[in-house]
Amino acid sequence: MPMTENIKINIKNLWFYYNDHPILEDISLEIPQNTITAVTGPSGQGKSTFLMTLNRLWESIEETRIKGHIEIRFGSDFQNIYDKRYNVSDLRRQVGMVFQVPNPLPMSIYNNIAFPLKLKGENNKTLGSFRVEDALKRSFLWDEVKDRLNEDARALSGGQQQRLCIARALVLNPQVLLLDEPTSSLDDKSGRVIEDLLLELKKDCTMILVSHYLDQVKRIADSGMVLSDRQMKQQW
Amino acid sequence: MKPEFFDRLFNYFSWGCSILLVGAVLTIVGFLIANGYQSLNLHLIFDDTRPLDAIFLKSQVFDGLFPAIAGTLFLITLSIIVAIPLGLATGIFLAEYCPPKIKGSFSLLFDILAGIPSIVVGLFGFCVTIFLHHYFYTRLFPCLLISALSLAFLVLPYIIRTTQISLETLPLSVRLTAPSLGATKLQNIFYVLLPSSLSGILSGIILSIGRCAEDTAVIMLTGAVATAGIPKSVFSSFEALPFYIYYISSQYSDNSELMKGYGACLILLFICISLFVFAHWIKKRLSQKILYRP
Amino acid sequence: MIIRNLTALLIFMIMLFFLVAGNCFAGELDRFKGEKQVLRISGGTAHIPVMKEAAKRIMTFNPDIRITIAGGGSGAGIKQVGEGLVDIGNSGRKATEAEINKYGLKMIKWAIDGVAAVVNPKNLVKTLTRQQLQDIFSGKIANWKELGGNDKPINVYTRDKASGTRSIFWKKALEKKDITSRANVVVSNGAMKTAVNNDPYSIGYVSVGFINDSVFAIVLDGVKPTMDSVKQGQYTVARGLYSNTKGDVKGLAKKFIDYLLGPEGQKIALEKGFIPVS
Amino acid sequence: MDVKETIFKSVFFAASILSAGITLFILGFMIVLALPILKQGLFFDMLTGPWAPDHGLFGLGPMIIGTICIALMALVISFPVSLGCSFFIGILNPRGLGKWLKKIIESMTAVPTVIYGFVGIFFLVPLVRELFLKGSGMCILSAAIMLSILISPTMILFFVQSFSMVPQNDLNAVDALGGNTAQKFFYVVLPHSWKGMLTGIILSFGRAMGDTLIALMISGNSVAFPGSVLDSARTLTAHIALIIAADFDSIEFKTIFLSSIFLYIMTSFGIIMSRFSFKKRKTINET
Repeated sequence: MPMTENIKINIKNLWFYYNDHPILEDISLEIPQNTITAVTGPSGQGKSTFLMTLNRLWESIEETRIKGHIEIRFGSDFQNIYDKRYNVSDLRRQVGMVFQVPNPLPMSIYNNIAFPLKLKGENNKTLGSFRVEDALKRSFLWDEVKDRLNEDARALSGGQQQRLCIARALVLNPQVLLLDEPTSSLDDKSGRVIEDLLLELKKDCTMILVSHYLDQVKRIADSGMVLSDRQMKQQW
Repeated sequence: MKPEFFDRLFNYFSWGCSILLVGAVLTIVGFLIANGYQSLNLHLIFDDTRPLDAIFLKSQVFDGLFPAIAGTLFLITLSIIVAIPLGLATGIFLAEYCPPKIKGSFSLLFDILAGIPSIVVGLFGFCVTIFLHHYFYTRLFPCLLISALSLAFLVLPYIIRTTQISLETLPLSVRLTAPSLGATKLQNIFYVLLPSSLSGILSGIILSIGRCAEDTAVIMLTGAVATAGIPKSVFSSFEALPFYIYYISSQYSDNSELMKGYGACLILLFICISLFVFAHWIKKRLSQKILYRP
Repeated sequence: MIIRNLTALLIFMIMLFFLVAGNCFAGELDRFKGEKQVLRISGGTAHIPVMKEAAKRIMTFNPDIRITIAGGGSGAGIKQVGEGLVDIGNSGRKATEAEINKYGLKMIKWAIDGVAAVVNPKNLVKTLTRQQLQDIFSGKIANWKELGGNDKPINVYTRDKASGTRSIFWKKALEKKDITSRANVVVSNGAMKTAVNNDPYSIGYVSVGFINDSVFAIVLDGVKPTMDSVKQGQYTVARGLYSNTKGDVKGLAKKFIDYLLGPEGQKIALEKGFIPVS
Repeated sequence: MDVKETIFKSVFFAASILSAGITLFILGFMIVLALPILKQGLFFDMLTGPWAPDHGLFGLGPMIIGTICIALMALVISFPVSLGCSFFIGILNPRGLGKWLKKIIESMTAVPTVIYGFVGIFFLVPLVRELFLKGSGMCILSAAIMLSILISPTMILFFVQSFSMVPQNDLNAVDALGGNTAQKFFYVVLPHSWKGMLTGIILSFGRAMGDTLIALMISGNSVAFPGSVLDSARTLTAHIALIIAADFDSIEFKTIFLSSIFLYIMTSFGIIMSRFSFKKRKTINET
């Protein structure tokens, strides 16, 4: 099995319930390293929920329940992310997420990007500013904002805000990046910039992309999945 | 024919009632202004004492409203200092930590606390004081501290409720941002959730301040007196504006004292309405600023 | 030479003495020098005007002193001083044996006062007999017409049970006859005066010290309640005004009571309409 | 990090327990203090009997009747006015004036009760006395009028809120069928909103019953069973304020704990009822 070497995420028999109604039924999936895996399908079928099972974010939502097994390979070993001893904050620093609507926090551009560092308790200012710059550069935003890092992040355009959110997710160097329709609230041009950015990021991250746009999926994804009727099917 | 008649009646009735109520309010305010505007001057507040001397406590004001206004301010400050941390912590617990099963009973209890007549809370404060005085600490009397604590209980449910509701109504996107970046629950609460619901919480606090400023029943049982001067410590009796109004209304000795009562009414009304308007302004302005979305 | 000098010295000393003696009226406040405490007073509402004036003078002389004054009535005054909630508890009646024994109260009488039935100045009825008064308060006589006044129902005002004024009036004027339960209840002498002044068809009772032209004091059995008639003993619905302390009077409370009993305090009492005891 | 989380969680939890505990402690403390008279088994007599301390009678009957009369009457006055005002705001809204009326009514909630009492004494009481030529003007009617102004904002805001929950589709349907405003109200608005309105009424009643100052200042405070609306009467709240000056060891004083317990239970009962009606409505909407 030469492939196992490259497997990043291993999902086995995943069930998900909301209010005791199953949303996901018995999903098993392997996701290779440094690829973009696209998930498409009708809306309201739990694509976002599927993403949230990978960083345990669903735990913040009431009346939800999960069954099954998810392993992610950090370094050389697979880790069961639902292990009781596994720290959920650490997990989310390794598995970043970008949402459908850009969600900059009500603070300056710089502080937005540095926020995850603050959460982690890293107080080294010089190292911090270096990492912020690096994250902004990797998300193609540095040139546009380098002169106004102290401005309110919410004053940026929609596309810029979304790249800011990607930069914010990247500042901790995550190994996996979950993208929940990152271009759906943007115009075509801004969307294209984000697509280019994602292709560039493939060398560092394993990405799972939820998207409505089949053409987008075709352009950038390495493999495509469809989620419908609570089942996940490989499309190509 | 007939339906139109009802329609007209309905119209007249609505107009009539609205005019009646607005008229009643205007009468009340107009009556106070017509009788009290002459007494609104520095003399009303400071009597014959020089204002600066009074403010820096160099000399005391005897027949002015200054001690009552100062007493009310001390009272508000103290009770808010007690009520805010307690109310915020409880509101956070209800919104973020409380298991749904016991949430119902908790909120029922706070609704009941909000509904208890204030005089009952005052009586409770009075009796606890007497009890403590009798069995533990004989230097404890009904005083500023006791009044402030009792008032804090009275406004506690307002702060709890506004905190809880402001937190609970935050959109999921705001709620999930920080956790997705590795924030712990506590970090999420302090860095994102509380700042985002600040406007709602603040306006709740300001409304509670208004409640502290206006309540009379609690303080008349727990330490407000007719003459006290500026309170020396939290263990002193004190004067307060609403109590002064009550006191004057029942026992003014001459017309000039009654005039001071009208003046005090206008000042208290002004304070309370300003706080109310301020609360609404904060709610509106801050929410535009903080909950701004492109 | 020496004798002349001595005489001059003597004259100078005598002059100084008179100077000091002449000043001793103002010097009465000297005893409050250096005091910093809080003095808590509550109880009888008839006492309040005197207490307020005395407090004002003392606190003007020494702004470090705080004197807080609350009402409540004689019952509250006795109870609160007994429980140690206040330093001085005023009462408009003598404390009962039981109260004195229970708390070890010391009573100090510093003025004499009467309690008069009062009506609105516009009322045509100016004189009453004790019997009529009792009938009015018990509700038997319910219209001013029966007494020669206007055809209006009588509005009776009374005080709550903690009031010393009420207990004296009930004992000495109503001779312990019932007071109708329909009577409106007010909380102090001041409130009674205000209520009677505002209601043209009212009758109530206040301390004689509170009577001015805003209320009319009823001539009872031919005796007009005034300071003089109370003093001469013709008007019998009279009582002492007391300040009570728990145990022996000491500290600031003693200085305050001494001040009340001194010339200046007694003058304040007189100015406020009460009869000094000395 | 985990320790910090746990500490804060326990602090939040402790605060909630403290806040909730106070609510229960108030009731418990009152019951303990009232025990001496509860033990005598005169509970029922005390709630109904007359008040005549000179004859050793300490019944709260007149105060309970007084409280209920004044609060009910305030409700009776306030209800139609509030209904009219909420029609004005929620249904008619002529030329956008409804918004302004709502603003005025919202700011009425900030007016201190002692001010209503003050204006009551010097404006309303003489008016009532001269108008009805009977009594002192300090009576149930005066207190009820002032209280009705006090509680009407609560009622109106609840009514308006319930009106706004009526589905717009249903309103449009009536309009499309050519129905007039009154029909719209009776056939669409009322069936949808009566439960919310009931909640408003219950809460306003509690507010009227719990207010001290207005009753204390202008209802006259006599201890007789009231016979007409022009009679002076005493509410339980005013009774507490008046008897607080009495000797704490006397039976008289103990009755105010009984008054407190009665008020506490009545208001809690109202709140439980209002929650119940709200819950019911929610489930109806869901199904």
